[in-house]
Amino acid sequence: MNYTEKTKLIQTRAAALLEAGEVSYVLGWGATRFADKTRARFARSPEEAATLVYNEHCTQSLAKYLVDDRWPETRIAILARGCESRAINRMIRDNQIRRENLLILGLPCEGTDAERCRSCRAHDPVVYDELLWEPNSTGAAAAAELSRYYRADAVDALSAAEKKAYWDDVYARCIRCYACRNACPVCSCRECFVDMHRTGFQGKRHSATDNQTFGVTRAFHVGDRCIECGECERACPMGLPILAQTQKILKEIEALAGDYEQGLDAAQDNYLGAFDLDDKDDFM
Amino acid sequence: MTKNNGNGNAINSSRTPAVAHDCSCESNPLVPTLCEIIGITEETGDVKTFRLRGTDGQKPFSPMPGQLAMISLPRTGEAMFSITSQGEDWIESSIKRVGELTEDLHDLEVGDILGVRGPYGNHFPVEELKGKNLLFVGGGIGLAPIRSLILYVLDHREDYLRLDVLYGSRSFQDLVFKADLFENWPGLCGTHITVDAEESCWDGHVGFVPNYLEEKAFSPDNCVAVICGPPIMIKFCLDKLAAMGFSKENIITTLEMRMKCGIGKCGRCNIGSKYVCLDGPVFTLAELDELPDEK
Amino acid sequence: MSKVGVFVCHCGTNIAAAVDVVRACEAAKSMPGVVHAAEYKYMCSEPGQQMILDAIKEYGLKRIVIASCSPRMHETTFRKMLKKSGVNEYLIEIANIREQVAWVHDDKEKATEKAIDLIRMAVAKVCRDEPLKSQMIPITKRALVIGGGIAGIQAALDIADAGHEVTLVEREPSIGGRMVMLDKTFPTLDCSACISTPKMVDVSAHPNIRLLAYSEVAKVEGYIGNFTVTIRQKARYVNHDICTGCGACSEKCPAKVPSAFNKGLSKRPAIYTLFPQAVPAKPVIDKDSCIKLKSGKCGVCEKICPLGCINYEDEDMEFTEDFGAIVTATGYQTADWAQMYDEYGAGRFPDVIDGLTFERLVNASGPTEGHIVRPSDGTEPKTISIIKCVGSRDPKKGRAYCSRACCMYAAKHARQIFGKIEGVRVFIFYIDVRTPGKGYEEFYDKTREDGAIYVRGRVSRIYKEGDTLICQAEDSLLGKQVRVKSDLVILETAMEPAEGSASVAGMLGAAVDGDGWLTEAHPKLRPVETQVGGVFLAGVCQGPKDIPDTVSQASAAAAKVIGLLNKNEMESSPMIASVEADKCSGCSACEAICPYKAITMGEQPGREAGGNSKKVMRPIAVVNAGLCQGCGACTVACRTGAIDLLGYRNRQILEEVDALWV
Amino acid sequence: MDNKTITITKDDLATAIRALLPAYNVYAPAGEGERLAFAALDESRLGAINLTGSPVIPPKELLFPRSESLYTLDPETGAATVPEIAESTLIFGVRPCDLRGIENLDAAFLEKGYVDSNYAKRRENTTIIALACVTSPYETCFCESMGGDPLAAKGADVLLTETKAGDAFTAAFQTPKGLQVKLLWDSLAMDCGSAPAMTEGSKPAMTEGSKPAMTGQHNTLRVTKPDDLPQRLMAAFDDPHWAVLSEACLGCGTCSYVCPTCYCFDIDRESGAKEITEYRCWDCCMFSDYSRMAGGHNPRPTKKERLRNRYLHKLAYFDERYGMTLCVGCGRCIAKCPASLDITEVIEWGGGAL
Amino acid sequence: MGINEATTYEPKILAFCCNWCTYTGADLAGLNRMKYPANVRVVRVPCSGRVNPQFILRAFARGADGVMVCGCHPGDCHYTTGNYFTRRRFMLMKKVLEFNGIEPQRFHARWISGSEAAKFRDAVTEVAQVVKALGPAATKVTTQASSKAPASADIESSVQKEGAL
Repeated sequence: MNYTEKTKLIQTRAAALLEAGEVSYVLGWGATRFADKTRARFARSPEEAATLVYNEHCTQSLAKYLVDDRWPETRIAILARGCESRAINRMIRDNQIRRENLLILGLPCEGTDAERCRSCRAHDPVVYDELLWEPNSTGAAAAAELSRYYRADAVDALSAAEKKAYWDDVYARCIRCYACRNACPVCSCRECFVDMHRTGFQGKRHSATDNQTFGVTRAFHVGDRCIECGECERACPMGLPILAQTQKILKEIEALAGDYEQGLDAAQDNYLGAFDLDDKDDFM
Repeated sequence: MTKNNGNGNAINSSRTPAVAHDCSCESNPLVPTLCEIIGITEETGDVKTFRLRGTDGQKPFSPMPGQLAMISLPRTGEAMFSITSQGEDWIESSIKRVGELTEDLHDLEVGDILGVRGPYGNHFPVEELKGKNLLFVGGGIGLAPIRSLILYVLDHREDYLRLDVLYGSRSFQDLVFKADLFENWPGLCGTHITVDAEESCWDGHVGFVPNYLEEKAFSPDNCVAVICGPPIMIKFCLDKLAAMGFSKENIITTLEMRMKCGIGKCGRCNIGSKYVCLDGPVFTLAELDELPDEK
Repeated sequence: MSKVGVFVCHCGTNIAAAVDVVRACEAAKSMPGVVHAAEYKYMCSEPGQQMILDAIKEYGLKRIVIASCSPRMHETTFRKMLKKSGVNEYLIEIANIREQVAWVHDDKEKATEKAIDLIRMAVAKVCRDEPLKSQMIPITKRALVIGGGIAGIQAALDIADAGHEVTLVEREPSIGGRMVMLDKTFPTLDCSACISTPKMVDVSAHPNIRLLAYSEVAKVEGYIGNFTVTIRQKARYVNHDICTGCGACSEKCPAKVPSAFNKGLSKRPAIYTLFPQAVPAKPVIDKDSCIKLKSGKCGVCEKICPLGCINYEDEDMEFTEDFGAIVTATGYQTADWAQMYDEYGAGRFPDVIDGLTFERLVNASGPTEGHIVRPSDGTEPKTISIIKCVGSRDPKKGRAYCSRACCMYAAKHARQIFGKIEGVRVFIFYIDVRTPGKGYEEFYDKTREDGAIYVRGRVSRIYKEGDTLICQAEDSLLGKQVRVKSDLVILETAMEPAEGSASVAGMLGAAVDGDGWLTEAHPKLRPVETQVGGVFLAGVCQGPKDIPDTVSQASAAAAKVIGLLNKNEMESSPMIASVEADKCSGCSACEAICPYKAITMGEQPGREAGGNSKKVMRPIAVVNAGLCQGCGACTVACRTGAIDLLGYRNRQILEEVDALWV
Repeated sequence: MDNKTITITKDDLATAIRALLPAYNVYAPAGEGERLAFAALDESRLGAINLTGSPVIPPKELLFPRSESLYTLDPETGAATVPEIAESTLIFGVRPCDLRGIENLDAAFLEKGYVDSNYAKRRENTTIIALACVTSPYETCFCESMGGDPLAAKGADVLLTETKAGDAFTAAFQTPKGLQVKLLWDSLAMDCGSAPAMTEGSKPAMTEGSKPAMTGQHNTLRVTKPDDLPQRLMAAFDDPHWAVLSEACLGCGTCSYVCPTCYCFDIDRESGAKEITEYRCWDCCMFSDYSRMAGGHNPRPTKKERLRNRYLHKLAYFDERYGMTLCVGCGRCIAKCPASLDITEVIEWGGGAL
Repeated sequence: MGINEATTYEPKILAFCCNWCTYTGADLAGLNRMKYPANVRVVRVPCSGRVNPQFILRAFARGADGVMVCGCHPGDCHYTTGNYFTRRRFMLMKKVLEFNGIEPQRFHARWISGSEAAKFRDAVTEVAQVVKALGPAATKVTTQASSKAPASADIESSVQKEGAL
């Protein structure tokens, strides 16, 4: 099935849902004046449903928009690929959204233009109310082009001095715009610790070390809940390797505790929110 | 490697800086000067008035009524406060204890040093008010910004006609500037004081400010009302004043809460194209109504 | 700008010899916020304290730093002192310059530098200290005892005797627990029922005790002094308000099922009392075996009951009661050896029985009226083997721990056998013989004198040869294999936490260890308390023990309860978690991490923070001040920093850190 | 001064910049791809200069740093020390739109009321060598629609324009500061005798080869912007469409931080035991905590109000106050917005074109 | 760093110690007059579970040469489970610090009970030695002097591993 057909299916289903008043809006993608850019589109009427598009330029994950509307009066329909669906699971677990408020239209996905899709391990939605088309068993299940921890592995391969230089360079370029945080579906705090500098965690000052403190703290806050969608990197205007930090945390958790993947269902505990009597503490 | 700018030539670009300004540190509008507390008056349980004089013995600056000062403590930070009064070599600010900075300020004693910069904001239109009847309406700590104007007007009593101060607070204890209200001002102007609820130590009027305002039924003829207090009080008072026939041009209030850097640069204080730090904080209701509803 | 006073103590020469106290004091004077600093020989002494009090007045000090010995030493002293001065007693920090500076560093220069650093950190922290007020928590003067075995009975009686109301909840139809199943008790060999049943009667007759048998705890809410407990009274199908316990119904009941009380050695009807001396002495219908309840036919008991007590429509009933303290006495069960030891026949040989079954066999009120017979054929055994540590001290198959009572229990069984069967031979297989207890070693000696043959070795296999059982073991003293032909084998099985005790612990928020025993607050010094305030431990639920120990612990727990209930209210530490509701995003990460169940998710009206500012009911974390113990684990789970620990706020700790560096 | 132009071949660019190093702290676009940024140059990094694109972070940060100390306080006495800003800086390769951005900042920081002394000092000490855009560096460039001229930079001290042949730049020295640069280059020409590399044109008439490249080059993105856009937008202040425009916004600071004209900042202090630093750093009106006041009231509580304020500030408020649009059409925000928001849609919607 | 500087360099190490075990152990070391280097500054916290990884980052950003987190042994926590969370947090923290170019030897977590005064002494001594050998940490935030160039303009493209990353 090509994108034109898929777009048609989306438009038709969205129009039907809106017509029937089953949902207050359908969260999908719409066109912009640039052929290679799409934008989140909140289709509120059958007419608007006709403006939804679906193509390889739908690089953004839509899940984060759900926290903008946590208490909807009518259900929200969201187009959900693997990344959106895993985010939804984690957001439900974190008490940020409610499953019953959502009508999840599952879209088996074959990747987009975005770099984030090159390491995707979950093309097909893991939670949905209906699938708009059948998963492409060959395409979707194909192994990711990049290994799961490709960014973390690359940094791990550096010497201690190289690591320092690497991060100094990265965080000198960071502009603290918080696009990573605001795009991240797991960063769902009502207020970020860094927006409350008066409480003392971190000031607003820009410096490589301050930026790194933000980066590492954020990694700690989201790392064990990270659903590996890569939105943080996609959003970063400076092209920084933000996934390296969260991948490192996931990689270490896996080394300590075995298989670890988040967002697969809505009941999963996160590593730092639980413990096991037999946890390792080799260095203590 | 320091590279001093050996270039003495003026810049000729149309929008390059006004080179006239002095680059010494005193001219940095964001740097506070040090002031010493030379007097503290406890107005209420949570309001204190601080009298400040420069550590050099000079008056830090001579503000117009309604202007503000940024007061800072090295370890705590800075915030904007209205200047309630001034003298030969001092300015005064009345500060209510509400948060961290004000709490630390309340811990200070005479002789302690703090930072002050300013004055900021426009001021009450004392010239335009000449030859008018003036009605001052205040609630709680909201009398603080108005007081500077009242004192100015009393100093220039002959320029103004009838003066009335209508002021109220939660309780007798919470009335600020009691010396002014009960000793200095009566006789010079009409004083109408009210407290929210009955209490044994108070035999004056009881009731909320807007209701008292309505009861008093001041004439709007050639009268300008200057009002400051909690948002909810202002909201109801505006209704009453409108009902009494005050036009929007003749109601003045202040939006000092919106000021942050004080110099109209940091970008927070704008309401539409107006900058509260520069174009305000004193506005007539007519001016405010022109602005977008982002107050 | 807080007015901080710093007081540097010489502690005689204890500090002064290793730290330049005068220099430290001078350095303190220029620290931000400090308006006064002084040093003195002994700050904790009367004149030292007076000096501080005077300085508070003279300089208007609002916060105090004392550089002295460890806060673990005199923090309370100085807090009490501050109470007198009118300064809030939590506006004080202590810089530990004795134990952690003067006594451990030889280089006076470096020690002084470190002392100054510690003072600066303390000053930084004290500037962010907030006045705290301890709360007074009212105490409901009633106790709940969970479990009606001997531990629960003893605790209930002790508390009730002290004048407090007690509710005793027992899930079986009768109290009595394991002890009433026993025939005799060691080391005195007195009749178990004779000493336990009077206590059961005392319970039922005590004006301060409300006995709820055939009931379970369904839910526990609240905290020390203020628990609200939901109790589920299981459907009895018999109106106990009218029933006289005449027993006519049980006699006529046509359904017969194996009696668990008698370990399956006999049958009981579907409408039954647990045993003849049961308390309450009124029957219940076991709905799983009642023909009427299962198939709708029968109804014999209803017809026979002269008082019309039978009600087939009866249902489980839940109600709540308030308590100030809770004693858990959930006891134990014996390990299911058949599941663990295939080599012992895994239950295929009827003549391999466990100790508790033997108790019923040897008990005069038991199914055989006290005759020791083989369950297989009813004949009297001539050779009996007793195997100890079945399931205990066996980390591979059972439990690693020692069940403590089995050595004496086995000896007792041998003695009971000798008393009942002429010419019997008794072999006791053991790993060690442990008899620490008053009169225990003597009891063991007597057992051997009576003829019990102790074989050191774990039985590796039991198999059948014709009619008899062969116990095969390596005698580790002789170093050779032995085979003992036995007519009856008694397994002294391990004690395990009673089924359901983990769920009770879970409801209470009490911790259990790896084996499932409830954990005491401190193994030495707080052995009958749990880490949950107001929840106490009695008996085997905390770990294996014998009757004397169980009863002592029950009385100890009762003493703790009485101590608590004698107060009208209690002071709680104000250094607990606190939530800034505006910041809380309701993610409940803190809830999961709290060891005390002190955090619950509440709701409060607020505005949505996202795309619109719609008014909504937002979920937020709520801290129960009575349950929170102030550990602060939640503060780290909270990514926003909405939950913070009073007295150790994030900001206070961060400023302490900052104070070390420019 | 118009007649003072010289031509620098691309091969000699490094030599020309080397000549500036002793006199100025020189910054120029350097690095590849996402690393392209205005970087401090020294001898070792002359080779990294890259004039093919336009850095994501505009040169405004050299005049208005992301974070700068305003003064430090002695915690004991409260006495303030103001850091000195005295170094001569030269920014090389500023695009005409970014120069217009700097002109916007000049207005904001130096006019209407207070003069921001840190900015003023930096601005005064800075020499700008602009680089005309013979091709649009971003696909999203729309400077021409915003009244800009990609080939002209009136306010620049020196303007470089690539020659048609593409192997050299013509340098026009437009200000006394620019002439200071010329002096350095003149002496260079004499010192090293590379006269052919630096040819001084005494007349505006240039040889064919040194003529600026294609003057007819246009942005591909054309936006219809009526002259009365501010009035039209203000009239639409309460239009429900703002909610639609803002719904995809993630509320991050990307647009503001990559914008050559955004100048909002925050002031805060960091206290150490021995020194307290009052600093200011970039802030962004799109952040949820930006306009929240002490006590919690936020006059712009949701992203609708925040986005409306940002666009109106760009397209209406600033115009009303300073007579210039606060958007120069550099196209960075469109290129970098993680949610693909597009200011040109607002311009056209507000202008009634949509 | 000159030779003289190296020999006189005294690192400052911050140790977060739980009130019930390690702090008590440290006090006991004092009572027993055990001697150890004066480099460690103890911050008393109720439980090692109270120690937020952000405190460690802050300490390093402020100039700490080494940081320790010490608490009760697993199973001995005064608050039952606090240190189990500590264990997970700081096992990860250690890896993350190393990953971020902070020498892993600068961060230590230890279980030290109230009776293990000697263990406290040994741990502190060991960490002081290790950190001293490493020299001052390079993580400190230096207040950016206004005359200096802004951060991004100073980028040294020192790591050219773009292809790999």
